[in-house]
Amino acid sequence: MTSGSILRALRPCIGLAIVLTVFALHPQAEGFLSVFNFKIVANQTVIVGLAAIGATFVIVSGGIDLSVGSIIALSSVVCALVLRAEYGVTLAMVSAIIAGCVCGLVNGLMITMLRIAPFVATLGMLGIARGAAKWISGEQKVDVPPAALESGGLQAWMSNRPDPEWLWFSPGVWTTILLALIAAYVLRRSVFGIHVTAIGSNEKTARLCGIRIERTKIAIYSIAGACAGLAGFMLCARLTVGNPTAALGKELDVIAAVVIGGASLAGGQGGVLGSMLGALMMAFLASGCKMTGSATYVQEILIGTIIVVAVSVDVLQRRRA
Amino acid sequence: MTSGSILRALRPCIGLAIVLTVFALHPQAEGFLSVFNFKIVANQTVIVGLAAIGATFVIVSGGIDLSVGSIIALSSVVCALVLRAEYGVTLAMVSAIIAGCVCGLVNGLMITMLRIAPFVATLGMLGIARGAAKWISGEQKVDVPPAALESGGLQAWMSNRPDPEWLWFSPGVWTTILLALIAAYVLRRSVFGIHVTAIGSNEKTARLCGIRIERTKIAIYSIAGACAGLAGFMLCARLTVGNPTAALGKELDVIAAVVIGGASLAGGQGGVLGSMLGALMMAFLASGCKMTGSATYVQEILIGTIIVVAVSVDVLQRRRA
Amino acid sequence: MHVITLRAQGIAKHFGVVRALDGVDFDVHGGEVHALLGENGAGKSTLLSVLAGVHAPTAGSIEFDGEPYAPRNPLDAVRAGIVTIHQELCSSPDLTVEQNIVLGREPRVRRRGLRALVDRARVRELAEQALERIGASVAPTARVADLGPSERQLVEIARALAFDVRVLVLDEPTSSLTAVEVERLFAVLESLRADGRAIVYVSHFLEEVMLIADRFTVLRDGRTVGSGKVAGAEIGGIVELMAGRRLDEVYPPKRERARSDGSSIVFDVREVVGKSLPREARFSLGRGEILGVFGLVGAGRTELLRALIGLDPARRRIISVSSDRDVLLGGGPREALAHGIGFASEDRKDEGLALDLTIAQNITLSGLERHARFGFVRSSSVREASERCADAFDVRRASTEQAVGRLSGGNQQKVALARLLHEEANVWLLDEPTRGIDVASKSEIYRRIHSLANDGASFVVVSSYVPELLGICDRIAVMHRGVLAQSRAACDWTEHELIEVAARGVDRRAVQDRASEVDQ
Amino acid sequence: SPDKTGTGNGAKVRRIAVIPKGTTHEFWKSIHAGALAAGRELGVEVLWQGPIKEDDRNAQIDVVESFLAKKVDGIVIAPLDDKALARPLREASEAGIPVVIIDSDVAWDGRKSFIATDNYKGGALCADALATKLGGKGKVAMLRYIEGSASTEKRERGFLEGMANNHPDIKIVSSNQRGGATTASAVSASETLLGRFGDLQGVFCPNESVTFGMLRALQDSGKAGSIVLVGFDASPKLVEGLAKREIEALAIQDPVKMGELGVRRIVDVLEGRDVPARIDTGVTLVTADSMKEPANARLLDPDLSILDK
Ligand SMILES: Nc1ncnc2c1ncn2[C@@H]1O[C@H](COP(=O)(O)OP(=O)(O)OP(=O)(O)O)[C@@H](O)[C@H]1O
Ligand SMILES: Nc1ncnc2c1ncn2[C@@H]1O[C@H](COP(=O)(O)OP(=O)(O)OP(=O)(O)O)[C@@H](O)[C@H]1O
Ligand SMILES: [Mg+2]
Ligand SMILES: [Mg+2]
Repeated sequence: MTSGSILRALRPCIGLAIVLTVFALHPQAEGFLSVFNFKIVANQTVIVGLAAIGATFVIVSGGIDLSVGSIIALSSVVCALVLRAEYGVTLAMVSAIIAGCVCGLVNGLMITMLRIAPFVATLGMLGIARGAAKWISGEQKVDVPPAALESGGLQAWMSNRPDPEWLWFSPGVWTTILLALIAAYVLRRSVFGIHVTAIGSNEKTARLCGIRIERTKIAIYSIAGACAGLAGFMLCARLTVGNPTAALGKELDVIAAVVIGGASLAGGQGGVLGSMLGALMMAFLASGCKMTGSATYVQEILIGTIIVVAVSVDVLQRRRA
Repeated sequence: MTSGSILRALRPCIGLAIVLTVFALHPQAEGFLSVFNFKIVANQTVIVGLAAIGATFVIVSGGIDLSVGSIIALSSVVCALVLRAEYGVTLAMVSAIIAGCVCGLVNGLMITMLRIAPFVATLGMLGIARGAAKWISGEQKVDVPPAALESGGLQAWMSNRPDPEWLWFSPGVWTTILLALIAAYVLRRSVFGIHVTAIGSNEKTARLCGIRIERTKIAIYSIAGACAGLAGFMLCARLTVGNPTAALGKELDVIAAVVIGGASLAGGQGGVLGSMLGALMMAFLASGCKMTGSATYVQEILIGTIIVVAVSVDVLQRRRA
Repeated sequence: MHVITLRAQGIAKHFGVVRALDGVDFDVHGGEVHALLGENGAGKSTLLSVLAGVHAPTAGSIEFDGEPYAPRNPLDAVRAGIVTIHQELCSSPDLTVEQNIVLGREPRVRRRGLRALVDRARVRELAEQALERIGASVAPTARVADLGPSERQLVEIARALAFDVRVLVLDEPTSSLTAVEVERLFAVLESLRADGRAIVYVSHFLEEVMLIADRFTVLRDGRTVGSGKVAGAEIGGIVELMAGRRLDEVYPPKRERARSDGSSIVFDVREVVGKSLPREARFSLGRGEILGVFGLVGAGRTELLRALIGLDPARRRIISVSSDRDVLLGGGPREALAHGIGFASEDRKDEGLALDLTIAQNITLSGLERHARFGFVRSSSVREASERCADAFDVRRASTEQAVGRLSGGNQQKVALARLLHEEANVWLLDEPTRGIDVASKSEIYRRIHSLANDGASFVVVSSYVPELLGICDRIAVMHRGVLAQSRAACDWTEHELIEVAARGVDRRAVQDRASEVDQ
Repeated sequence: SPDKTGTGNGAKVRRIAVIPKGTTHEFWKSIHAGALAAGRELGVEVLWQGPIKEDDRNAQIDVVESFLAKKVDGIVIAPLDDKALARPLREASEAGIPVVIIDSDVAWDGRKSFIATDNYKGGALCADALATKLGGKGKVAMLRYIEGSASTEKRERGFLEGMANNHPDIKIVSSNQRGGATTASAVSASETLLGRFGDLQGVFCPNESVTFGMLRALQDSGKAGSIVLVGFDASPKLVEGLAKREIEALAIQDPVKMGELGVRRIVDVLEGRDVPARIDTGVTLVTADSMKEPANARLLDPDLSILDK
């Protein structure tokens, strides 16, 4: 019983360990296990990782969010526009988060008020947010002005060489780690988190126990939107450009990370740290494939296979239990 | 009672009529209502339409297929490779369909044997098929040799000016219409089709009634794969190129068409002809937006909105009933 | 402490055309246990749902402590101190026992700024107290998914007791509890009563009711038909109130048939042992015979039928059909159907019907191939067959092309049964065939079963409703804790005996066995 | 968006469709600006419409076809694929709509003119620039764009063959990695490439998004300026990098001219004048030293103000 749930929690770790070992032993992948590469991979995980934090809440509550990629693009544009208007990095970050949060709020309202299935509602938002991103950007990449880069230190957020060198990881990575820890704690220990799990586990029970389903769901999708918004800010920091066509299809990467991390799309199961390991595993896999000089298709096939293997191992485990 | 279900069937027609009327009245959209444009739009609907035929079966059975786009790309590459090896158009078509069917079969096996949720299984296939397409194409688009174009008449399949002129529509459009009619009939009237609906409506009941769930599901996903394969062939005919990066994200267009056409992602409801109307509506919308010179983002926002509106009207209707 | 009073007046609740409640008066006071009684479908659970804020009543008013009480959602009810243990198991399998116990009312960390967090020490304390109070030895940290049904039921009772309750509402709480656990629960109820709390208690076990309740109210067809003090009342009288009508009007005339001889045995169950239930079952069915199976909720009757038809995996299963040869029926319903064994599920919404399909499709679903040529269904043939079967069960319909989801419950049930007719089953396994349908429909179904039996079909009828079994069956067997006892002719049973055997097993020894088993 | 520049004397204004490969790159904005300027001067209406999904051949065919239905007078197009666009363009031509190709060629000889950069030559020029800077020897890498993009593949081939033929001592350590379709994926690919080959001395990137991705990765790892970066195309960010000598050289095309000549030539065709079959708009290698020259400055920072009107 409990051994099963420990195994379950360990699964993404084991997967990650396998990926690390395989590439570490690969003769072509020199430098794969270097601390420098680890730093780079951590930085590359930030965007999917941040979005996956929110997506974990959505998926544990039994929902799905397909609009993540579009929201990331929209917020990256919002961030760049705010910077171009010279309002400073902090306000840019806040605006990006708010933009994402509003999209998520609309998702939540569609799902609870109009009672549209999450898949359909967020599929609609996928088009709407992407279109909005192109609209406000004038269908153009929005360059962050050099002034904002130098003074405010937008780039510093995602730099591989952080400013006080003892930070070691970029502030973006630290933000992700911190947020993931908080979110994991919230999901496991807060009233809200337990309600999220209860809704995903059995919505009818949750309703009978007096949980405010609508309010909770709206909060869940808003959080997911805010996380995607923060990811959009990080993307803007990494590229120093707000790009309305960025992050196309990222939603599927995010869902894959969460699923590899042990969540069930049926709801009720999954954890933020697992999702982080899932995202990290995908980033290491991508990095390893590039290191060994494999073609991109190898990476695509591998990730597809890993999704299937991870989930079928889970199904087998549960069937045996 | 029955009036409700008629309204339901009429909904995509009404949606289509609204789109047609709006653009017909638009001063900028000269030529929108011309027969020529209708011919063109019909041709543009073929690829999503063919894939939506298979996807309707999947969605009516309560499943989902995210691998459609990748399968289309894979089959288009297969088709082009077969033509390059000078095996003729017929064999190319058959190979494309078989390639798609095999992917679908694998989807079906993962879902029934490994008991992976359709979303996850086809998400895996999305990566695998896309990778495979890049792999067998040598990471390059595969040009169909001129010989095949001239003699075999690959292009003729999707030409706006079909060879015997009295055909009026391209053979691709006729194929889609024919296949849609057959599929609609199969879904409504065949033993298999009723079993598909029963599984989507209530899988437990279907099991109780002795329906072979596993076998039926495998058949459903194989059919969906074969339809996507045929769509890949048509894409290759339209482009005269097999392109491994084609049809990225098409799966969501296909699902949107089916959902706009009146299917419910919960299964049990939906029809092939509705899906066709949904696909046609999206194509007319895209065409109208181009005709009026609207920016691409207008179209993206409109399609997103229409998905939400179509489904929320449905939800309202059902709640009132 | 002042006296609590909850008073409902003229409560009506309509679901579309179904009048689940149609003018109910009910009240309960602090310091008493008030039993709510009635047949299946009388409206007991619906009334409790209204009290719990799940459903808003169509008409009527409720007064609580002298103030109007109109909960908009379950939380309102819980906040007012009215806590309900619902009939169906209702827990979150992915949460732990302690999380379930405090679900919706989590104690929060007191410190400023951390109010969003759950106070885990307090949760543990509350959970342990509540579990201890009912004497449940369940680990508070166990995941509910890993628990059995009886432990889950205990968790739900613990949930109700974890907080300060003023009115405790229990809807069939003992259905899956062992005798010892029932005793503990009663002790808790006693102490709550002594404490001045009000308790509403729903149960089909009238003996239990006599033991614990102070007053009773009987519902029939959504109306209050009687109430009174338990002291001085007789079970017989209460049963009469519940039934409210003379049985011979509802049931077809008794059939004149002898106990079938060995030669005409069509369905011989030598042995069937499921994964957990049933534990032991052995019976044979003659041609044209109707065997009733009675038992308390949770006795494993449903599992017996499911194991017979191969819907659930079984440890051992030896069955012979038409004294032909042994079949194992491992192939599931499909194989059973091929042998002429049909099954109608007790839960028609969840399992019995595909609500999106038409009446015709539902009736012919298991035998569509018969109407097909080259894989396509001939609609004329389907229509003909389904009209015939629907007519045989008198399904009230506009047409057979109507979606089944639009029919009333009774008519839905008739469609589910009509399917077996279409299957041309010669052995019908019926699980609660008349659950939740009106008397007229019931009566039609009874008559239909009789005429089919006269034509040679054999039946196993599982029911929780004793008069029905007595009214239509040739023989009746009782299932007790997974063991199916020897059957007796229906005329050799009385209602009392059936209930007694179902509750205690075939003899006293069985009860002692059970007690010692629980103690281990 | 349509841009009306009617002559006002009641004559029907000619409508020219200009179809880019996408709508969000600076490159296409410049082409749009050039086309609009020419259209305004010649008194024709320029209809600008790109595919909804960038790099989606099928979507671009959709655009061509809707212009057919709209019966425009001429089409100027940058085809996403040399084969795929041949059929719809031939159909346009058969319907009496002349077609002028810009940027990338199409395998169809019915086009009236082909106005573009010589991409192969551009790639070779970049090879020379990189080799010269490295003194004829050293380790370099090339980070490709996506699979199946013809113009960048020509640049890539020009670069590889230029190196192989003229600079045998330059070792190409990696040439099979791809930056992918988005800038973000280009940054990731660049970081990994830089991490993998610590002793890299030079890099070539065949388009704007990959060059920019590489520039970001170099800046971030502190290697900008020490590893020689030669890229293709311009954008404000790349020009900034060039000025700071983080980029050694950029191969610059002349998109404004491309758009302008596209419209001019189609009007020539419509008015019955002869047009040359091939017009090379030239490719210029710009370095930090030569970027201030007026001709180059115009290329690096084209005047796009016409788009805002
Ligand atoms: N949500 C609903 N929609 C339609 N009908 C309903 C609904 N809930 C209950 N009913 C109907 O209302 C009637 C009363 O049901 P209820 O569950 O209250 O009976 P009960 O007395 O609790 O029976 P049991 O002893 O079987 O639990 C039944 O006919 C039932 O079918
Ligand atoms: N899926 C399930 N999860 C949890 N408990 C279950 C489940 N299915 C059945 N049970 C419990 O198992 C016990 C046996 O149920 P079963 O349905 O066999 O009883 P039964 O004798 O058929 O009674 P009835 O049909 O009147 O409910 C019951 O206590 C029931 O609550
Ligand atoms: Mg009840
Ligand atoms: Mg039962």
